[in-house]
Amino acid sequence: MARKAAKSATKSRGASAKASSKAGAKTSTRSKSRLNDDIGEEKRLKMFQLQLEVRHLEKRAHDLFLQNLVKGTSHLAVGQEAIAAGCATAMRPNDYTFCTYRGHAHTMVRGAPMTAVLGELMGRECGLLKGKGGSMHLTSVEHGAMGSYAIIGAHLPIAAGAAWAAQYKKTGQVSFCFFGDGTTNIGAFHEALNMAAVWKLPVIFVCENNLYMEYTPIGDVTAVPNPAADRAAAYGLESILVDGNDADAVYRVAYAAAEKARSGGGPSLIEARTYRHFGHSRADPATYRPKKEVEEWLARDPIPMYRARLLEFGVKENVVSGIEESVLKAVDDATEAAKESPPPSMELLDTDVWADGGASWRN
Amino acid sequence: MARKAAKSATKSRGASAKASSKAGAKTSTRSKSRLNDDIGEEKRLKMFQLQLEVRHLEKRAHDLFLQNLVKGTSHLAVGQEAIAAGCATAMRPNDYTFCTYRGHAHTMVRGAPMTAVLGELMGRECGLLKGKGGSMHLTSVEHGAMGSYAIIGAHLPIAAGAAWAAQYKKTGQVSFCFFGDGTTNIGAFHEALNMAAVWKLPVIFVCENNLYMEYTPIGDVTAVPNPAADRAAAYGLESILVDGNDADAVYRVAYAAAEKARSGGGPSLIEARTYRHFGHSRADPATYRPKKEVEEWLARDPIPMYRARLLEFGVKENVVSGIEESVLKAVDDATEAAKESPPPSMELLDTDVWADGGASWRN
Amino acid sequence: MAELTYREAVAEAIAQEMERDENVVFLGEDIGKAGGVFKATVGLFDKFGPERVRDTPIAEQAILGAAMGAAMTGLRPVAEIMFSDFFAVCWDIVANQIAKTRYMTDGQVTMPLVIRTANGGGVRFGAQHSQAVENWAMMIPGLKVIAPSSPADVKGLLAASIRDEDPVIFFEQKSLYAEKGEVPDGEHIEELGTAKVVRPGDDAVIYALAAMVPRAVKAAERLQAEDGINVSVVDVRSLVPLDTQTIFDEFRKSGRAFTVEENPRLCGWGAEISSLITEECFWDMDLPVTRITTPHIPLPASDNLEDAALPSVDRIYNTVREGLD
Amino acid sequence: MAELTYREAVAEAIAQEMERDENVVFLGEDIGKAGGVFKATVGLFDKFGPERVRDTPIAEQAILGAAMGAAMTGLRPVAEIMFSDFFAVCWDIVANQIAKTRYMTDGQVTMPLVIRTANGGGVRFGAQHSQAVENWAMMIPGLKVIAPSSPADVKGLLAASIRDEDPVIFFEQKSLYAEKGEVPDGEHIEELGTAKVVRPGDDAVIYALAAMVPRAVKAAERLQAEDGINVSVVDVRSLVPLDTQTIFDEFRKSGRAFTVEENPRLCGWGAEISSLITEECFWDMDLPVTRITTPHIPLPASDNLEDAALPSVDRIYNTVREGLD
Ligand SMILES: Cc1ncc(C[n+]2csc(CCOP(=O)(O)OP(=O)(O)O)c2C)c(N)n1
Ligand SMILES: Cc1ncc(C[n+]2csc(CCOP(=O)(O)OP(=O)(O)O)c2C)c(N)n1
Ligand SMILES: [Mg+2]
Ligand SMILES: [Mg+2]
Repeated sequence: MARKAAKSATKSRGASAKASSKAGAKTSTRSKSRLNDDIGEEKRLKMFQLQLEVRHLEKRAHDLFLQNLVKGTSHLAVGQEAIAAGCATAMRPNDYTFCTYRGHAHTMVRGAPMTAVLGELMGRECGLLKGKGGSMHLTSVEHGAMGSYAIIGAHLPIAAGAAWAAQYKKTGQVSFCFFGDGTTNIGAFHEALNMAAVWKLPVIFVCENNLYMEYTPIGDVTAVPNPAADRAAAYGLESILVDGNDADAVYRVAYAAAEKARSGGGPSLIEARTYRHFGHSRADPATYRPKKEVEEWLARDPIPMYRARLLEFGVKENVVSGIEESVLKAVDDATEAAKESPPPSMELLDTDVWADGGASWRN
Repeated sequence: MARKAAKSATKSRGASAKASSKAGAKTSTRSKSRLNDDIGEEKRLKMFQLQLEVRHLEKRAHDLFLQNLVKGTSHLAVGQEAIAAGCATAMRPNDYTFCTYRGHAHTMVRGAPMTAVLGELMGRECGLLKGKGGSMHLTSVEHGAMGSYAIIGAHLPIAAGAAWAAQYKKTGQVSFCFFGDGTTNIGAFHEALNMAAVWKLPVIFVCENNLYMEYTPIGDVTAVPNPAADRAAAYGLESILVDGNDADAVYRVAYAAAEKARSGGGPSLIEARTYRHFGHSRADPATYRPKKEVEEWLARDPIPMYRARLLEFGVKENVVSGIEESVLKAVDDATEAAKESPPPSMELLDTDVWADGGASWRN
Repeated sequence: MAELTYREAVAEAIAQEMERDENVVFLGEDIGKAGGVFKATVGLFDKFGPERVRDTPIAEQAILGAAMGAAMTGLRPVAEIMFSDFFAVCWDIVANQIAKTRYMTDGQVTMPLVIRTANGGGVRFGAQHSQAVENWAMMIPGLKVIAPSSPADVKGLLAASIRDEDPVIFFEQKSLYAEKGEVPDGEHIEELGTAKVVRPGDDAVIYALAAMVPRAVKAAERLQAEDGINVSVVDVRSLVPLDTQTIFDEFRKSGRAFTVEENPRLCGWGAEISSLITEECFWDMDLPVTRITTPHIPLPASDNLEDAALPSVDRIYNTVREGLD
Repeated sequence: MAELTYREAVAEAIAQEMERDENVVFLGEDIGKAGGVFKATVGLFDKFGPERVRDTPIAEQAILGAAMGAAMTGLRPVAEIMFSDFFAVCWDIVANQIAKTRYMTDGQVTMPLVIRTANGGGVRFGAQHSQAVENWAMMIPGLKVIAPSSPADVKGLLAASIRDEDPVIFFEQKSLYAEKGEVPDGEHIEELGTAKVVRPGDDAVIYALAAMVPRAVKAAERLQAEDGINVSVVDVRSLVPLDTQTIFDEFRKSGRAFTVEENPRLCGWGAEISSLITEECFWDMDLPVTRITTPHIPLPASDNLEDAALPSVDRIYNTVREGLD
């Protein structure tokens, strides 16, 4: 199982798809051939599990916020899980992920433990960053999650830089960079895309077009209908538009782009259309969105759609519900563990400004 | 004469095309019809004169630099005159020009006196900015020359802002913004183009593609062959590529773009291919350029080409050489006047940080 | 007098000036239809319409470039940079263009514009959304720099900034947006370049800014109540122009001063005021000026760490008490 | 010992480190084939090839973003920002990303990179190409800040910066590029965080940086020759980490100090040193610390105005002499 290949088969995520693999073997021949296509059952079950993990952890974060246990801000990716799941499944364990404040999903799908993710949102010592970074900066270098960046656009050139190092060292690593539609209008987007294209860097820019910047419809502030895809040509790149609510579709374009990047073919720019179910951030009820639009997109919720596909392809109901239950349990366990963790030790205040571990600016 | 329409029929530019207008009337019918086409004789003579003024003033600046009378740096537009002349001739007197450190040409063609231009390069009190700005910041607000900007990209959004004011006040003014090929790779380019397109601002972005950033060929650092034209589509704009060594061709696209902007049609992005005869700046011998390339472009020098066209269209040799002589004389006079001007008064050091005329940061 | 929140005072000041002068226009991300992410500009879009209240793309250079170009050509734009941390993506337009153009052009260009921004920490947003960066602006010649601590000052100083002919960087304090205070009805204008003695005292003086003002006042009250020490608190309000008269006058009463800054340790406005006092009031100094600042670290996100980093009432109280011992 | 120019020392330091460690890579605008607009990197492209010496587009955010991403993943990039004024177009990557990421990630990320840049005035380039912006960097927690005044220090401190595990902003002085000096042959490494007493003296001390160091030395020589006043000159060299030990030790010899800064008046490193001395050496102070700075104005372009704006030997000489009167 690809899941295993990731450095840390995380304990806090109890769910395992092992049994399900066998169950899959008993499906009818026709379904089986669809299930075991270029993607295959193993990866599909993984993608299902990843989407569920994100969904439930994000909803839990929302609950904890309402209980005032998550402070500051948080930006949920509920509704957008298929992109994180599809891309992560196309990655190799040593590939890099660079994402935004809306990055819980992208950090988790690389293998960061749920407890550490929730712990960071709650400002606890068990947090991924021991509470020093907060929800907008989740990072787990050991899992290839190279950081969540809270200033729009900044991480695009940084992701290109990681790709440059991989190219220079000939490691075959690919750098994935996730950002929103609104980000396509800022200068750093342009600079990063151009340089990546000229240097043929192994970096994949994934624009998650959820139709809104914060509260403003992307169409109101963008000169082209498809903010990323319609600009690919400005960097000599192919225009790629994919259904961001279909993990399989995302997986396929991400996989192809990664292959291309690894073989020296340079960067790709992928636009994945999707929708966020919650508001922009914790405090936003998202009332600026037309009811009909919301309804249409809720009807295209990636998780029920994917579940239906699994069943249609012959995966047994009990396998699917087994994953569902184990994910829920894992989220519960992680919540308890995070709640029990103390606030960060006060010593952390003055550590790790510098590589020597300290924070002194003088002798 | 269109020249006259400009607020300041500058005295220091002795040349006048008045007499020549009469001479033009005597040409043969066929030539006359070509001369009196959509552009017409008056504008053509103006464009010839403007190109000559830039050429000779720039060469003079170079001489003065070699005599150590021009300090700091200077960026000559010799070879690129047709763009400045063509665009200025398409402008109305109250239109705005925003340009770069390579902006002597653009400032002069709007009517800034030669003495004041040279004086600024020489750091004299008679300078356009009384020596406070220097060669990279020529500005003559009274002539619509809204400044020369020395940080790549900055003036694109600023030019859009002036266009926004014109749009808001419904003045019918158009904002022209000139920049180089290398500038198309910086973030501010992207931000300005997108916002101008979304807001349908009356701004015309003119990329003077002289094939090099400072010393690096533009193709080495740009993902598309035509750095501006190939990116117009990313902002929903038409791709416009023009021969930047042909003032008539430049005039035509600039005029059309201005008409469109004035009638609410929004911005344009024009790429004009050209070549600089000198190095990037005062100290650069430009040895990085292939000899053949230099020769080919010198053979396409815009000024002899335009001169030949005037004659071919029936303008009399004595009219043409009359303009040539008067321009040379004007440059000589301006040089003498600037040389006689004293260095800036020391009081200027502490003036005009603030609108009250002063510079105090405390009471 | 009406009781308004700090955020309501922002909208009221802008509305007052937009009503008075149709050249005042307002632009920024989500400031219009949505009323701003801090709800500080609610109602302006409905009142003044999309021509005067313009939602922009996420493009801070374009926002400030547009403001500058418009200011140069006859408008009086108010631009919002959502968080002051984002100045870093458009610093060129602020520091190299807006600030310098009048001087470089020998006064040919006038730049009447205001950049409003939400500044400071205390809201658990982490290191990229919590910085106090007044000193970034103070360092740059050609910028006026204002940071009010109360709703009344927000209204009076923001209106004055909009009327000013020079570029003003107007720092609103994130952590104060919900605070209430009495605000004069009708037209209310304060003077830029004036500090305000918010609490008199002659044993020592504390210079504070924005969120640090109420903290300094609380510390002063405690010093009075618990230790009988009578400390003056000066709300600096205007970093440029700086009211050195009030600053020095208040200093000379006791010869003992403390500064309370939210920005990190090095090269803050506290260092500037400390140096100025040393230079110009040396012979009146009874004690060295002591700076109370956030340590020189990026701001951490968790409650306890962030609280420990920012100057607190306790820290101010303790530092002053020990300093005067 | 060989005599090298300041600019040659730059290339020599980079070459030394690139030879030693193949993870050292170098990028910037026109730095490769053309050898840099200040000719400070001539020869590196030929020696190390286009894979390690990369010419970039005009895209400072992309340059520093690339450097940062590469530093996070195993390389040790040296990036050039052609003029320090251009930090304003990429300040986010410097101040919000490079400086903060190690702290925010609780040390998960290490950031061994150097950003070299040409800083300062005196060459008639006008207000957008002449700024001394060391204080921009010093204000930001998480950046080390170095500014050498001699070819030997360029080599030793640049090499040390490249070996350092933290991000270093390395300010080269435009007006010193042509200056010559003795430089140790072979491997030469200086220590970051150390100031240098370049001239001993016990009547007063002048703290100076970069181009101001030779000017301070000249003023000190004149004070000695004309007035018999014996002034020490400290080349601060390293603003972060700051060598407060040397700074205080030298101060205590006389209790009288002057700072000479090229940056504009407000919130410079001079204010920081002045405040530190007041805070920590108050009872040793014989006189207030006097700051000699460029006035708080954008830098003008013409010879006479620029010369009048920057601290000159005369101004230093006169200020110190009058100050000690
Ligand atoms: C430079 C900068 N400007 C503005 C913001 C404030 N901001 C945070 S998220 C956001 C909207 C981003 O929209 P998009 O890129 O579509 O991402 P999404 O939130 O939809 O995932 C904005 C404007 C910021 N963080 N950085
Ligand atoms: C932000 C910024 N980066 C770099 C520079 C240095 N620089 C000045 S001119 C120039 C080349 C510009 O090339 P291009 O846009 O083609 O204009 P040209 O000089 O050819 O007219 C560079 C890199 C600058 N002034 N500003
Ligand atoms: Mg979005
Ligand atoms: Mg060019």
